[in-house]
Amino acid sequence: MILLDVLSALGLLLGTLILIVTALGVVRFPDFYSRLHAAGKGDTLGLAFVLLGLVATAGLSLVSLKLVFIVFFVFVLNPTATHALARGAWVCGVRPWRATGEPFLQREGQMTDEERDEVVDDHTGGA
Amino acid sequence: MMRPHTESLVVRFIARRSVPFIQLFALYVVAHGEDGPGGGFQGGVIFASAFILLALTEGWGRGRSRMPEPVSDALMPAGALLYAGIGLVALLLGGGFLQYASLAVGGDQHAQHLAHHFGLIGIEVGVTITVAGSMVTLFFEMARPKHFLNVPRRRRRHRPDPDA
Amino acid sequence: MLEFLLSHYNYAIYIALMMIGLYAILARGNLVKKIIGLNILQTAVFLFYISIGKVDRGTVPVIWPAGERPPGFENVPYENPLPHVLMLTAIVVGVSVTAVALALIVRIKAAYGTVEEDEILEADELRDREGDA
Amino acid sequence: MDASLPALVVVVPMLAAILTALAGRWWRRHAWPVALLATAFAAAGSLRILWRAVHEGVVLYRMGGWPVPTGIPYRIDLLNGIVLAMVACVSFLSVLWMRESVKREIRQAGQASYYAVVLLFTTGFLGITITGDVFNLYVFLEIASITSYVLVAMGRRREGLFAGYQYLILGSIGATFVLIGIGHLYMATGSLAMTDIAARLSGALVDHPSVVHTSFAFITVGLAIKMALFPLHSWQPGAYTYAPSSASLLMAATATKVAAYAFYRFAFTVFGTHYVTARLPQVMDGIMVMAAAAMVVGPLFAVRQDNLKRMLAYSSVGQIGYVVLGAALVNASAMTGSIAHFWNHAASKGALFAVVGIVVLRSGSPHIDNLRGLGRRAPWTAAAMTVAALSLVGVPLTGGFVTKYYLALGTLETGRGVLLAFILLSSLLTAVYMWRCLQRVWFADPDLEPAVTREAPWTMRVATLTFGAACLVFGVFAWIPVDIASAAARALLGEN
Repeated sequence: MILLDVLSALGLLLGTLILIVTALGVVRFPDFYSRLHAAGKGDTLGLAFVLLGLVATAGLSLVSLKLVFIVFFVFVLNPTATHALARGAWVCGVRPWRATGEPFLQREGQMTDEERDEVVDDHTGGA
Repeated sequence: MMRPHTESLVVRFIARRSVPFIQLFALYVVAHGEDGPGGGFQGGVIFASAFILLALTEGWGRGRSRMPEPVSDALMPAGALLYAGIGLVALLLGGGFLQYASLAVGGDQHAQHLAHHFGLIGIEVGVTITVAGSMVTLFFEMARPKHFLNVPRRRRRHRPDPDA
Repeated sequence: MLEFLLSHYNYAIYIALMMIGLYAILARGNLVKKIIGLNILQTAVFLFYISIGKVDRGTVPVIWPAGERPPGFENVPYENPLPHVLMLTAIVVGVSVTAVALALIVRIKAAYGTVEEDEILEADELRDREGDA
Repeated sequence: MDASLPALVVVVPMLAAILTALAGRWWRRHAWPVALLATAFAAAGSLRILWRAVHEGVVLYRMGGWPVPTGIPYRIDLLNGIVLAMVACVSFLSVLWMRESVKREIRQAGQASYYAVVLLFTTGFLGITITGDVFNLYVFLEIASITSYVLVAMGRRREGLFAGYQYLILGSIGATFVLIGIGHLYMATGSLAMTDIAARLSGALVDHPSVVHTSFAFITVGLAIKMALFPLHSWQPGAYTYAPSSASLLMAATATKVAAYAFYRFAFTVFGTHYVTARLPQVMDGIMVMAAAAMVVGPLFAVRQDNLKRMLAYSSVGQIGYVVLGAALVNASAMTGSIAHFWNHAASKGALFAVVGIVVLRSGSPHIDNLRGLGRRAPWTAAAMTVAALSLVGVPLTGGFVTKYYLALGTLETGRGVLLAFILLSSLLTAVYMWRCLQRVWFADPDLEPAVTREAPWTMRVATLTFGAACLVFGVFAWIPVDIASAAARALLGEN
């Protein structure tokens, strides 16, 4: 019993720690991609630890089964969503940040600025 | 016009596989509405989100083809009709408006109890249908790309030169 | 005074949110931002309702079958569920208003080519003057 | 059937709205008959309920069979009955009137949905009027408001979109204020049924007086926005001007007055006459000043307008002053005048907007010069307009005179004779802008070619003439509305 309690406490602690680090990263990182990097990875792992810690408290029950389901879906869906976001940003021409401040020119697969304007217009029913 | 399918294989694969789970979860939420957190409104929104996910990953047109305009247009009033209809039937059977127990005409107390439950679930299903239809319609109408149909891929729109 | 504020902090928060919402509605020229302000205003009301339904040390308002109350819940009061139910309705209403507003904004953008209030008013005035001439 | 009539009056238009929305896609032409039948049922039902209220005093209906503090009661006394009959009859006549207008002004694919929205609009206002539960009142208020935003935006000109948006912003703020007020009321009394709150209020006033005052303030300001009381009226002219003619007709004749009814209901039933007179006399004085200002400022703006719809919209700003003045004076005679004005204003403003709608249908624009020669080419329409204009001014033998007579009586009885000057000035200004119209209708230069060349279609003519005839009936057989209105006023004030 005590072992389970310790496990649960460990999971919750580790999970919240990772989530705090994630939040810090989202606030402190310089551009979209690095923030996404922090949010996508940290969120998934932190949430998983918290939920697994809760599973340890709940023991073998329906609640645990539901929690395990949530962990599974978070593990599958969070990276997918992050991937979709990053790819979308890349295609739309969001340029990564450079410490030296040199411009990051357009690469293959990215839209040019004019193309992006067109897409924005298309989506807002522009004039 | 933007390239219609920019989403990667991974995203499309995962999104398509998760649609049935989302819909199942929506039904679970609706069924739980009677004696726990959940209910028609929440369930309807979740149900609609499955179609919205499809549209986000597969493009507007293929998303719409899973829930064509006539269908979603009909769903909204149909759900409301179910709701008002149950209320009206209860009223015509001699009870009050939405007095579900009177749906069990001549039944004993147990039957009335059952009728109350079924009336409530019927109402919830009506709400679900209406909300799902409304949410899908809202999304597709707001996100409708300009000149959605018959636009060749990668067409450049003619723009007058501002300096000329 | 401070004690009064601390014991009534939920009202302070709801009034602050309400003022933020009203400010956004009045001061912003962008139609979408006005709607966001309206949503903040409505959220303030939801918060107000939910906070008045709170009962000190109250538990979930669930009727347990006789003798099945979990230990520790024998003699506790329960929260007032009515404000929650009312807010469920009010949230639905708020969503509907937002939906209508967004639909209007989409049509306005198509008709005027802008979602800025001053530009729309300018366009209307221009048209009025042309209509008179 | 008779017992559940209060529920049916609201449910039938709602069901009809759903059916038109569902089937309108395939059977577009059946939308109008369905709407007409539903509103006819509502009109007949509400008249029957008014009849019962006159004879039984109060008609009570419990939703879902729940007892009063738990469930939602529908409670109709004389005040409700009057407003209910007004809303239902105006809706019926408007739907009868609107067929040709809708064909002309709404694009074909949207016509069925237009009727659905009109029916929902009616449902909302019937619900506000009939319900005895304050939160239910808020929900119906929002149903009515959302549908009116949509109706305004369905006009053909793009200005309508922005007018609808502005109405939405202000209307939502008003409704949210009402919701906050209801929340405070619930906090103070722990109940939502109107009669129940009224019974518990004296206790709440001892324990938490400031909560009750806050509630009254929020509800009053919220409803003042909804009823377009003078300094808060800025949404109204744009909304009425750019809405489709049929929506202008429906809204002008019902919308703001139902909000005014809600104010009566809150001030005198929920909070109680004693509360507003003994605890808040200054507030009622303030509302009186606003009403008096509205009575003069509305017509003052109307005089300068060349757009008939905008002129009538400003006129409505003035007319709501008459409705509110009776409440602010808290006097049986004045209130009789105001309550009778629910009917009188619906009849006269309905007729005027119906005529303007006909002018728009036949000539394409609501400019005042398009009235020229109307008397020669469309005598029936012109006659209805003349009667309605006279009623709006307050000429004897028309409904408007009855209102003004009782309001004047009330001002003298309460010793506020100054208000008499406001009433007279308001009537004078009304006479000025109505004369601008009537002069063009009857005394236009015969050489000019009239913009309106022939009579309106029969559906429109019947509805317009009924509105016009109502102005006369309420003036000649004045005891019918006055008896009911004075009974309602005395019941509200607790005098018997």
